[in-house]
Amino acid sequence: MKRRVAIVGAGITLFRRRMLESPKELSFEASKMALDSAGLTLKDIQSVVSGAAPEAFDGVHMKGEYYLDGMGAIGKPHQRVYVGGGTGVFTPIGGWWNVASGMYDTCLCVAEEKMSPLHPHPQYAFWSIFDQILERPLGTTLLWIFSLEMRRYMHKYGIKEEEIAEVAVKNKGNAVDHPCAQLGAKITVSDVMNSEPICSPVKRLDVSPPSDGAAAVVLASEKVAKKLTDEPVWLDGVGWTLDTMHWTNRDLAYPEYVERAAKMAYKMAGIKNPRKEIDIAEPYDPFDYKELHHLEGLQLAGKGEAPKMTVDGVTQRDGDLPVCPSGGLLGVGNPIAAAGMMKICELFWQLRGEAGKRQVKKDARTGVAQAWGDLMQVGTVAVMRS
Amino acid sequence: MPILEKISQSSQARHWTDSIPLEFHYTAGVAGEKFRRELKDRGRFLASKCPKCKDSYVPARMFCPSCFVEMKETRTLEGLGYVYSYTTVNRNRTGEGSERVTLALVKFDGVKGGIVHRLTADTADKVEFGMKVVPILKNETERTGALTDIISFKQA
Amino acid sequence: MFEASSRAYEDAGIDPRKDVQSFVCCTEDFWEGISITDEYMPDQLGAVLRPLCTVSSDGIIGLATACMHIMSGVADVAVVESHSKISDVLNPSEIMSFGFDPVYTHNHLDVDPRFLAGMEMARYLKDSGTKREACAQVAVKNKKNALSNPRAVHAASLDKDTVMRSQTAASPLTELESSKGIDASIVFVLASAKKARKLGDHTVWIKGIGWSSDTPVVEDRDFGWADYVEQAASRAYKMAGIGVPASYFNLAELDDTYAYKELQSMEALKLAKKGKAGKMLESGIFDPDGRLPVNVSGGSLGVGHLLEATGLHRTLEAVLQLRGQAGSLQIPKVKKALVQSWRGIPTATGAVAVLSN
Amino acid sequence: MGRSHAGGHGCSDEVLGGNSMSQKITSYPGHEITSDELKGGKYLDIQYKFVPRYSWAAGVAISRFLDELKEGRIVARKCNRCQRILVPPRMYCEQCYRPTDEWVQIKDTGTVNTFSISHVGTDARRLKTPILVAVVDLDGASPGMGILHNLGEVEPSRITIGMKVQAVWKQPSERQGAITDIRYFRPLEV
Repeated sequence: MKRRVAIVGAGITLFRRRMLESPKELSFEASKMALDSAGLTLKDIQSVVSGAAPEAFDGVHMKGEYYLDGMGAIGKPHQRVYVGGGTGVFTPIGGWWNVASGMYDTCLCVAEEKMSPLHPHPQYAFWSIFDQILERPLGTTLLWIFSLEMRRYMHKYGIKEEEIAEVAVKNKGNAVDHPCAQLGAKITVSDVMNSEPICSPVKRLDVSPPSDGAAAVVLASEKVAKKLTDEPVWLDGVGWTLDTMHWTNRDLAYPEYVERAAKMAYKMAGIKNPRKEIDIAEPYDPFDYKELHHLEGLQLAGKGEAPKMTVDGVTQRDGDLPVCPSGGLLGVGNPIAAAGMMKICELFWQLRGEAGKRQVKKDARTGVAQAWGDLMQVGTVAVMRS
Repeated sequence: MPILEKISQSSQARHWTDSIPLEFHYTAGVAGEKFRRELKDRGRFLASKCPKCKDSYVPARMFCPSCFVEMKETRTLEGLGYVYSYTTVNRNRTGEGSERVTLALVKFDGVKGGIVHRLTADTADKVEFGMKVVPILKNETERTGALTDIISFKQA
Repeated sequence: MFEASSRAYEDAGIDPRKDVQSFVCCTEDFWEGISITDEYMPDQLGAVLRPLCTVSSDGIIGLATACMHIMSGVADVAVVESHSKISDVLNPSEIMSFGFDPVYTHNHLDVDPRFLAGMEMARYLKDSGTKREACAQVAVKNKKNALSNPRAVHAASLDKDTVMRSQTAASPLTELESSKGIDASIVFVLASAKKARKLGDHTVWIKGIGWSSDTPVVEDRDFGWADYVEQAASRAYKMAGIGVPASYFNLAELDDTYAYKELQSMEALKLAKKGKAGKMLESGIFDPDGRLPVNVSGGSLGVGHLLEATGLHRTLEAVLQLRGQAGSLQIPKVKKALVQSWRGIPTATGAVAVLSN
Repeated sequence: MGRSHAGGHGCSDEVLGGNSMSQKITSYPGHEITSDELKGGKYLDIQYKFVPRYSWAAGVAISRFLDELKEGRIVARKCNRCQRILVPPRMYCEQCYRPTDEWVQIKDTGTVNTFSISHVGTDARRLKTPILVAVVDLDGASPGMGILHNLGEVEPSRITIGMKVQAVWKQPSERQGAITDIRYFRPLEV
């Protein structure tokens, strides 16, 4: 039955608007780095799980087949797991069931996204995620759904745009210390407020940028992990949930799908009081308000209370609950699936105390990473412990 | 329980017709860029050699698929290849009928990988496994470094 | 999907809103015309606000995923769905082409993507010494078997000459040796052994399951030998403790997307020695009344091809046989069945499952 | 331990500065290029247009929904177990997991649940005139049963959550049985 699963290595490429590397090459670079950091070679790996969002970015049908040599999956059992934007955190979850089930002792998990091939802009791919009959004819964009959700969230709890902007300021600031970051910068709330309106209430600096990049981790069973390293990071809880496809029928002010996924993961990890037991969090922040929304779904803040926590500095690196110390998607960049995996990598380094300038002040022992996806619908959650 | 009310007349069934028009600008990658430059500028195929297993691969690539290590060493291939397999098709990629085209996977002695391309009509008539072939290239001024720089392969 | 899943739930005697802890769907975006297709999956399956995920792969790999969910304690009962709605797709051939490497294989070749099958078949015939007629015989057998299958769309009574003289798809492959897409949705309910025993006596067991991929670079492959099938099978056989597969099974439902694939797969599955599958086929061993009936259902050539649901279709036909519910297709005393699938052009990914009653 | 993948990926070192991902790792792979470098020919690209085409079967519920739109009506489906009136209509209730029971005509008026003013189009290009979008909870359906649509005949600054709106239909001769048979929703005149 269930076995304990450890993360024993992590790797990541630069995140940039446009990279020369092909999707295979990006995958190789991240995979190789993860293997090297675990002290393993490809021969030691028994299975591979990959993650990537729509093929409409990279521009290859059955993308999971196309890139698999870059992930070292030739001759190995390979699964490409796919839950939209939630895929990044879901990729190590896929690896988790490969190892926890006893099927395999080691699993390489790689998330890759090359968004730049789509012309003129990667955003266009998101038109085709909407209902083809009832929504696409209206000229939908992904920005609509975020701005609609942000407005509803602000309305329900009386939140101000300035409070939400604090998240962008914090994350882009944190990203200055991240060597792979695309958009690290020291900015102010008024910079965010004065940035160009895109889809009100969403403004340019509320949004994470499209990027190319890849990230990877190596998972191992307890027995193997203990031979490899004195400091494994345990993947102790995983959870995932999908809500209905009818997003316009849903309460947009609260992500119940995240709550369900978090509760599944917390139960598995034996966490009863998340706010007390979790030291550090990497929730999904493709838009600044989303970090707040997700902190509430993760039960790390009461409903409508995450903005205050942020304004009070609780979520800073030296705060009581550091949130997105990596710089998040807003700062590091958002190559969709790779961005979720970046969060797993960040917790791996943070929980081992290896995060250098980004290391949080408190002694972090337990962390949670989360990603969101689809039409405001997917929650994927991973609980990690040192 | 199944759906109880169903469509019984085809005129009641609606279809929604649309497309997803996508345009891609691909880069060939770090190794692909070098392969394309070699083809464009010198009309030759670039292969990569693995420092570990010593196998070579064409087109050039960044990593050895079996050893999973970076391949930095490259070598250029003389044009002479051989037909590994071949087929004749009579439709284009959209599935519509087209003129008959004979394609071959052309491999090179001692090198893994290869290139799938058209054979000239003359060569197609005589093609057999192992036949030696050479590429017919566009003029240097017209070349872009894509495989469209090769017009076709012909018997050597 | 709602129809297929409600039938599966009734068959298993479960309520998806209460009794299922994990749902797995196997789909690809461009076959659906929707980016991130898992968005549109939960409602029909009864999976709203439940753990559901997509594995972009063949249905048998979906079954493997569900097995791992059960083995890791995430689920007691898990559901696997896959479907094909190929009739909605107006340019399927172009989409298939779009799976080739965009820089090295796709861009300069405006040709039928089945060129890969043609080249592979040609090389397989050469390397294995198999006679070309044997491939036609696969199509004859499977289309004939399909005449007894109520689910079959492409059943026919033909002779080898007709098959070989039919229009060329990608020489030597002909159109009658090339399966055609049809629509369907297939749903399976999987349960842990303990739970399954409570749910009823129709249980079919997954004894072994394996899957593998050869290189995606088509130019690197050995066209004569299906490496991915051999690797997937060796994992599944090891799990099921099978030493001599050729004499182990009573029934096999194998990949016959293109007729030669059935023969090539049999060799990689070790049901036939290298180069011998064609001769064995012509001797009648793989006919419904032979020693090892293969694709009694009619396979993809006789029933129709179901995209990523193809593996589940093969599994379905085997499950009905193992339950003794295959009607006029029923083979007596089926105890152990082998199912195998391939993800189609341009992949070299396949999966194998060993089933028993 | 540490990075042995010496990719020689020049640009990473420049970008890195003094930062370190993990204390054990000192360099990160990746070659950044710019759009201008690609356009200017410093790097070679390959361009391809791919247009997958579909004719999606609308299914039982949406076929009827579209036909009714053509007649200027909005229909929903009711589930007799949970008593919800569902729009967009579906033939099964996703909560109860059973077939829905009956067709219900609902109103073409509703309430703005949330809204946005979009300055960009689907390909992220800037629009001259912003598009007003909203989730409109329709009257006659269960609470919270909204659909996505546009707003019109209203100053963007005057839109509020909770505002009552009404559908503005195309002329009957122009309707095609599509969601765009409703041009937009405008503030309800009281």
